[in-house]
Amino acid sequence: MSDPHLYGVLAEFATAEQLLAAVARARTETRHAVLEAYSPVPVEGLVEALGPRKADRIPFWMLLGAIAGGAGTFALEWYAAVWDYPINVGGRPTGSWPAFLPPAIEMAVLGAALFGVLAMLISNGLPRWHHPLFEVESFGRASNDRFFLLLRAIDPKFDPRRAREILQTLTPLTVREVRL
Amino acid sequence: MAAQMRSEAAAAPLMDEGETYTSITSNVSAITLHRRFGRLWLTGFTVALALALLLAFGVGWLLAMGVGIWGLNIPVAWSFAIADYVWWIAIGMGGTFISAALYLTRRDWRNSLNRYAETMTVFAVSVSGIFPILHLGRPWFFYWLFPYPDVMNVWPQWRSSLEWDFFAIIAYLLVSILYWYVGMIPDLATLRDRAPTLARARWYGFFALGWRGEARHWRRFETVSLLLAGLAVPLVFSVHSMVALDFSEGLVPGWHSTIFPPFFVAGALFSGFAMVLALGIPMRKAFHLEPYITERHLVNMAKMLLAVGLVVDYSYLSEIFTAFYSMDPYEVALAKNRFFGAYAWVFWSTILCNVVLIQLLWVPRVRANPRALVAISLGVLVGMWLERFMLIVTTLYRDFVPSSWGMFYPTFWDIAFLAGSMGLFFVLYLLFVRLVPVVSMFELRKMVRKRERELA
Amino acid sequence: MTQLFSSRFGFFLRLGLIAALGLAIIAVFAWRGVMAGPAALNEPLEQPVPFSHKHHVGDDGLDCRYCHSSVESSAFAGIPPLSTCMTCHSQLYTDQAALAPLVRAFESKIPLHWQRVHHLPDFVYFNHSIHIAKGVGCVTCHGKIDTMPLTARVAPLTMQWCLGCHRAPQRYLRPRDEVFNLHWQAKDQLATGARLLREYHIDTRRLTECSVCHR
Amino acid sequence: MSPLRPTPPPDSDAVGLQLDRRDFLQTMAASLALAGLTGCSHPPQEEIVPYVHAPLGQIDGLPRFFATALLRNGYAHGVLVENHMGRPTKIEGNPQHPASLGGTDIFAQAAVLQLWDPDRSQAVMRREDVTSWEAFGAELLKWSARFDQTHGAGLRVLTETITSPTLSSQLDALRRKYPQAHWHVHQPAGQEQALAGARLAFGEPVSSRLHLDRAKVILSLDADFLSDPAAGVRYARDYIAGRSPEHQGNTMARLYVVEATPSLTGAMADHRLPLQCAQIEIFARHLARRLGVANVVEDGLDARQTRWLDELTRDLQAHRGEALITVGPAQAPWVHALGHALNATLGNVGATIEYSNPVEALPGESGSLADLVGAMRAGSVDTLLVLGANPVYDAPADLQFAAALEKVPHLVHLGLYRDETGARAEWHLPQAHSLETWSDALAFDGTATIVQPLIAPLYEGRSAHELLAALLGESQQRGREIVRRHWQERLDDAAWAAALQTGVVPNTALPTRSPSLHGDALERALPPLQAAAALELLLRPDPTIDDGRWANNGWLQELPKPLTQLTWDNAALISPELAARMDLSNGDIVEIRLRERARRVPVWIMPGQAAGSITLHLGYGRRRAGRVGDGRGFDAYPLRTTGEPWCARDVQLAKTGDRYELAGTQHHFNMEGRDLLRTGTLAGYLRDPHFVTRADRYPGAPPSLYPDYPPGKYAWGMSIDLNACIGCKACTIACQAENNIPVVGKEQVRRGREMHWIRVDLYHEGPAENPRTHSQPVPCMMCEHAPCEVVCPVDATVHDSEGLNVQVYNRCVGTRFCSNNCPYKVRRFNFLQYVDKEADTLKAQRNPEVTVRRRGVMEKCTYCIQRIEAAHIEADKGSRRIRDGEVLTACQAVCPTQAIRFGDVADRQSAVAEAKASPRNYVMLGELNTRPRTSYLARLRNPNPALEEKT
Repeated sequence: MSDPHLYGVLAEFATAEQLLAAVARARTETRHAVLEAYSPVPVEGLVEALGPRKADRIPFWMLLGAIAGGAGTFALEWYAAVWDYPINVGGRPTGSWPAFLPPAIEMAVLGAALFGVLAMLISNGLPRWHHPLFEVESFGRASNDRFFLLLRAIDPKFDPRRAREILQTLTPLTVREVRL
Repeated sequence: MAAQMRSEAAAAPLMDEGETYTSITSNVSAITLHRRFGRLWLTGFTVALALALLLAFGVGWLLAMGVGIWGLNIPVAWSFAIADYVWWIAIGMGGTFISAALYLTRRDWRNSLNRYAETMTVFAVSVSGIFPILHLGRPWFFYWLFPYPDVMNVWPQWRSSLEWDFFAIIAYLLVSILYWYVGMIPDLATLRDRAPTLARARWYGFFALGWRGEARHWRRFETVSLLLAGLAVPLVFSVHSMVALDFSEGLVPGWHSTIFPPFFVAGALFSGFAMVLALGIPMRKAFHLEPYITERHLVNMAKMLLAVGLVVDYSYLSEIFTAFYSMDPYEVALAKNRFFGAYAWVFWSTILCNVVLIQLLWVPRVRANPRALVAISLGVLVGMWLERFMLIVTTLYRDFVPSSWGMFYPTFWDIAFLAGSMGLFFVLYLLFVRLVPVVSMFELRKMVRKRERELA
Repeated sequence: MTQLFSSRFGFFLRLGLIAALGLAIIAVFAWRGVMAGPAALNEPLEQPVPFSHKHHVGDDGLDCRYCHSSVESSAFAGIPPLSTCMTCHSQLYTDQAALAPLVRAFESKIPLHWQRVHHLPDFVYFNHSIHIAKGVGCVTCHGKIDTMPLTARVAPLTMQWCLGCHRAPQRYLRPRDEVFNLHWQAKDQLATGARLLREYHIDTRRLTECSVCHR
Repeated sequence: MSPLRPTPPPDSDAVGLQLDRRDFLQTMAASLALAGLTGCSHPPQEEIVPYVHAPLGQIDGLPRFFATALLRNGYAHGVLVENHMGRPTKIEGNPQHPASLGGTDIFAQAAVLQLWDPDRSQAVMRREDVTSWEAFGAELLKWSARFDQTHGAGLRVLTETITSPTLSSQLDALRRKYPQAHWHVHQPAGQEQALAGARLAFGEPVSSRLHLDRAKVILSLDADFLSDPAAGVRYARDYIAGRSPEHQGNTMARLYVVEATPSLTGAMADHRLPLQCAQIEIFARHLARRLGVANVVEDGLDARQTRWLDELTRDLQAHRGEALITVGPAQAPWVHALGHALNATLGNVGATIEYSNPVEALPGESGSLADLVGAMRAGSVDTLLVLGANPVYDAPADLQFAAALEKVPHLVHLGLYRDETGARAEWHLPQAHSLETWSDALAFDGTATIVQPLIAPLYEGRSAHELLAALLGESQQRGREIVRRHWQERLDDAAWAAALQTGVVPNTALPTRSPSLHGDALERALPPLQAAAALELLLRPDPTIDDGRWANNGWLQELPKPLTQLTWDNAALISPELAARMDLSNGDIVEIRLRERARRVPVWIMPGQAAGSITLHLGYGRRRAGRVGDGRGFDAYPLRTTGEPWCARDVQLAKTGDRYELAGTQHHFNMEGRDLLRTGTLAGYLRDPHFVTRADRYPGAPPSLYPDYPPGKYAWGMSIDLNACIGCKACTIACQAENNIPVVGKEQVRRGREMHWIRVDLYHEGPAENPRTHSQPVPCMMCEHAPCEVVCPVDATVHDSEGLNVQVYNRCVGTRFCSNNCPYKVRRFNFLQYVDKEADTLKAQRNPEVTVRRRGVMEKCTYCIQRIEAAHIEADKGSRRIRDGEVLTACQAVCPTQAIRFGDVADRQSAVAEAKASPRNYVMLGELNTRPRTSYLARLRNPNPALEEKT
């Protein structure tokens, strides 16, 4: 019965407060689980309002990056200077570990940064240059001064008509269907 | 001083009450999207481009002839190019510090400065990176500093501070680019959505990576920004310690000193802040950014400039003190040389710019006067370059063995490369102010949002 | 607002990036190939006279030192003067067309220009005599020369390759009197090598030092 | 094989002679293609070009050494020439030759570059047209036909000083054949005055031979015997032998020097008295009077000088028979005569000085250049044969030689270069280089050496022998036959071969004799006293380009003048007093006026210069020297006259206000109280042998954080004895020749970019009017804790197990941090492409055992690693140890006084270990804990206690 070409129903709001309220209502009234909220600024509490989600792994990935960069570099230095081609440089020991630290530190930082950004983009599903929402006329203001709530069609409890009715009650500026 | 700042921050608002999401968005993005190229911009760009071309030609000549086109010799085997390198990379530090350290300490006033400060960082670091490579006798082999499996089975020499610095520069450049770019994504999305033509929409849209401002995306975005800021701060400190070690690893009197790393960090902040002021104030005027970059911003910057300036002056003092306290004949001879030697004028000019001049900043009226601030900042920038020249040349030209003492005289190309590097920097910077928002829109919006909540 | 990019865009972009990466890697290897040297591995060079080691060594069984007379005493193994060739070829195959350039050169006293097969950069100072003295066989570097109708290089002659032996000579050493024997095989190379290492007083520590090959 | 053992020459015709030049250049192809580090493209395809017939006895790839002699002012300096595949590349002294004993002077080192100089004359020229020897031969036939009628009237031969027996016998033959022909000798910096002095004293010319090793007290009257053209190298060795307390039972010879302008000898003096040239004559008379030789009028010396004189006299009298008085070539004949008389009265003759018949061939009456010019003016010269000399450039100005040439129909010039004279000649004939010709020559003591060629003439050069043979119309005109025939009765084939191999003809030294003094003649000869003029001009041969003959030699031009460190130029040396008086500073141009002639030259303030003396060196301002030498510096010959060749009285000096940029390699001559170069007195040393290291902060080396690396098979180290170093800079140029060190040119030197791997530092100590001068050779210190290595990011400079601080050129990317971090500043950088990549002959000169460095690469002293490795390979082949002295570094081998010792410091028996064991041993900047392998032995002086406190 659900329309395969329907991506979801999108409601546009003027303020963050209205959006927050709408999110709350939508979840209580429809038991809707798959909602998405778009805003020009991060809105505190919005994520929690949208429902339970599994924690972000970004800090973990950055730690991993740091270890990979740092330990990796140090290991490489040790291998090169002690195992592969030991050379007497200025009478210093071949394994001059204090001198090996600086590059390791720099690479640790670099590794962490790279992993962090990648983790952020990937878990955000970015880059994604083509998206159904970009079809929507007014969605352009999501990056300016408008707030949007999207009820996704893939939600088992999704029913286009009902969704529209409820959203209408939330004093949105507009409500429209988003098609694939 | 920090306490004082906080109190003032509470007092006057950092942004006009009337500002809204819409106004911010349209005002700032208009600069990029709708503003015409002014005559000022065009002349500036032409000059910068000319200098950049001079640099390009110089590079060609250098590769054809060798570093001998500079005034280098034995004993003074380093000079302008290295001074330029240190000067530029130090300028970069100001940007990172303002945008990262102040972000961690939740200083909202940095929100109007961080974008162009970070940009300045990225370009300054890129420009600085040119010099260590060109400065090599055989620049085309610079990649030998990078550990890769080669048919010679030889590796870099990890004990050399130059090797450390090589990694430091790479890390610093990449991280600051990441930090800068990631922080720009939401604004790029804004430009994408407001672009007048399809072409420009695509252009910005490509770099916006399809940012839509979904709540969970914002959350992760914020997390990464915070953590990157947390990384950037120790990174810049380490980077400038490496730069310092490029010298202090040597045993030459005047270089062989443990004070160098903190000394260089302070110096870097000093010139960095100066550059932020010197760039920001004219830009603020040209683009009518007064609503966002208010007098308070300038005052705060001025105070920070004074603060680090005093730290720098302190390290001058302690250097001189330790020289005489050590009673090491070579150290003492060097110190005397700086005061009265052939390059004494460099030392005294440095003192004039970096010690005397900044004392004006104690005066509130001066702190509040944009023109004065620009003048002082330029003075500091000159002073910091001279300081690097002094550190390098007056150290090398007379070291241990009097028979090998010798003077350094710059050639045309020494000066051309310095001027050219400025040209290149300004070409990039002027393009930037035309292509991306010079003030971070979404961070200003956050301030509006904050106010809304305070009212609610 | 409208879609700025087709739904395929992302896919093709990623494809492009991967392709670029691949190209870069190929470029690097190509460049290394170019740097490797003028003559490719196992490919004979065009010589003024099609000299065959196979014939002279393999069939006639000439000793290496008959022509490469300074190999035991000098860095340079020695390329024979034309008079050496003429000791035989004033009688043998005098009418052969292939030998014409040789005879002409000998009579006109204008020497032949042989193309160098084994080339080392000028900053590398290889010395034949010490290698011979320490039991490194000809075949170890020059390959089965006695089977080559035209001479070709069989080893890359890179520093890495040199180090391969300098780091573990025992894997290649042979008794001095087998040095010129192209067919000698050790029963147990490692054991023999280790023994010879001691007998010939080879200072392995020094072998990997820059000063041994670079002046 | 020791690099210095001469290999027996095969049947001497085969000495590289089978190679005609074309083959030879082709033979080089293989090694030539190797020049320079590879750049960014793949290495070029190389060719190997074997011989058609191999030269006998040659082993491809191994250097060979041949004994021969090089000439300086006609005197033989025995050398061994290193020969790579038929290319002479390096010159070493011949240990068996009396004038060398293994060392050489700077000129011998530079000779190999002269051989390969692309500017050398390459073809027979008639006026401006290239022609051939055949054409000249035809012309010669016509002339000799004419001479046969006229008995040679109108034929004149002009040569430089000649010692060659073959050549002088040829000249005799010529005079026998053409009684009317005349032979003249012209040597710009010759020994005329000394010979004239001998004539005065003994009524006949004799050569004197000094035995400095036997003298305890030496007085030099303006005599720079350490740089004597004939025997300087040998004299230096002898002098130092007498100055080594360790080997002289804790005694040292004492040297007094009276001179007008500082010289190497003056710098070695225990007591040096700067006096104007004219005052030296007065001083000599006073000494003569005190020692009762000649009764001369008294004339005032000032108190200090008198005191000096008194103490000197006392010292001389106390050492009868072991004193020595030597007089310089610039002094008037009668001063020489006085010297002979003084030596006689002190009983030195036969002990510290000996006499023999003149070594050089004398042209006899009216054989001077002046006589020749007279004849030319008179129009009685119709054909002038100039062999090697260059009178148009270096004849005294008052002769106006060039003008006189107008009257000479046929001028024939045989010369290495088509120089000023060659350009004026009707016929210019390319002369073969000493390394290309057969000849013979005598050493200062008359010992004969057969000069043999190392290579066939590169160009169409021929020797004077061959030219004279042609003139004599002899059938055999090949150099070898001519020389061989001359020695026919003296040497059978075996002896000939032996003479060629050893480089000396045994027992040919001239017998010593004791000529009797003509005292009264001396009295009569003494001219009335002339008061010293306010200002006098001294003309001296240049320290590095001599009388101008070396002007086109880049090595010598760039070799810093020992006492000024100037390169590429000459300057008028003036005393600090004069400079102060006339407010002159270095580089100010002054006008020196001598009667009607004047020259504008820059000045250089010379500490120790006699107040009223201006020194100007001859040899610069060449007009036809070649691309290197043309227009360099300032020609001094216009100020030279036959009457006053060395010392012109009453000259005027005027400041012009113009300036000139001089290029020096050292700008600061004050040690600033740093203990880099340590000195002491003999007395102090005997009192406290360890005085040298008393003040050191750490006995031995400071402690280290790091464990030492296990010792290698050898521990290479060097010891430099500052007490033996005379600062002649032979080490610098020998190193340049051995290690392919490029010449950078004046502009680069001015920028401070000279490339010498071993420099000789110069420090003045004490009052500027008469300071003590010290020289210190500084090669790489080979620090065990090398600061340069730690800061190199690519392992381009690292240590090997035998303690060498190796520089791997091909790995160097050129950060130059190593140089900044080198406390001794011994590293040199190729700021530009300094090595000539074009000139083929220059490539041919280079040492194939040493990498040629390209632009952008750091380089430095390697302890001649190529020689170490060669010895290593030879020793390792036999599984034996390298013997002490088997490796000689280039600087060590050339050093006339053996001041440099090199070897295995771990081996207690080695010479270097023995030297380092001396209490005089110390290292430079030891407190930096760089642990140098190069150490120094402190310098000692042996002052006269009576004079010490007051000087």
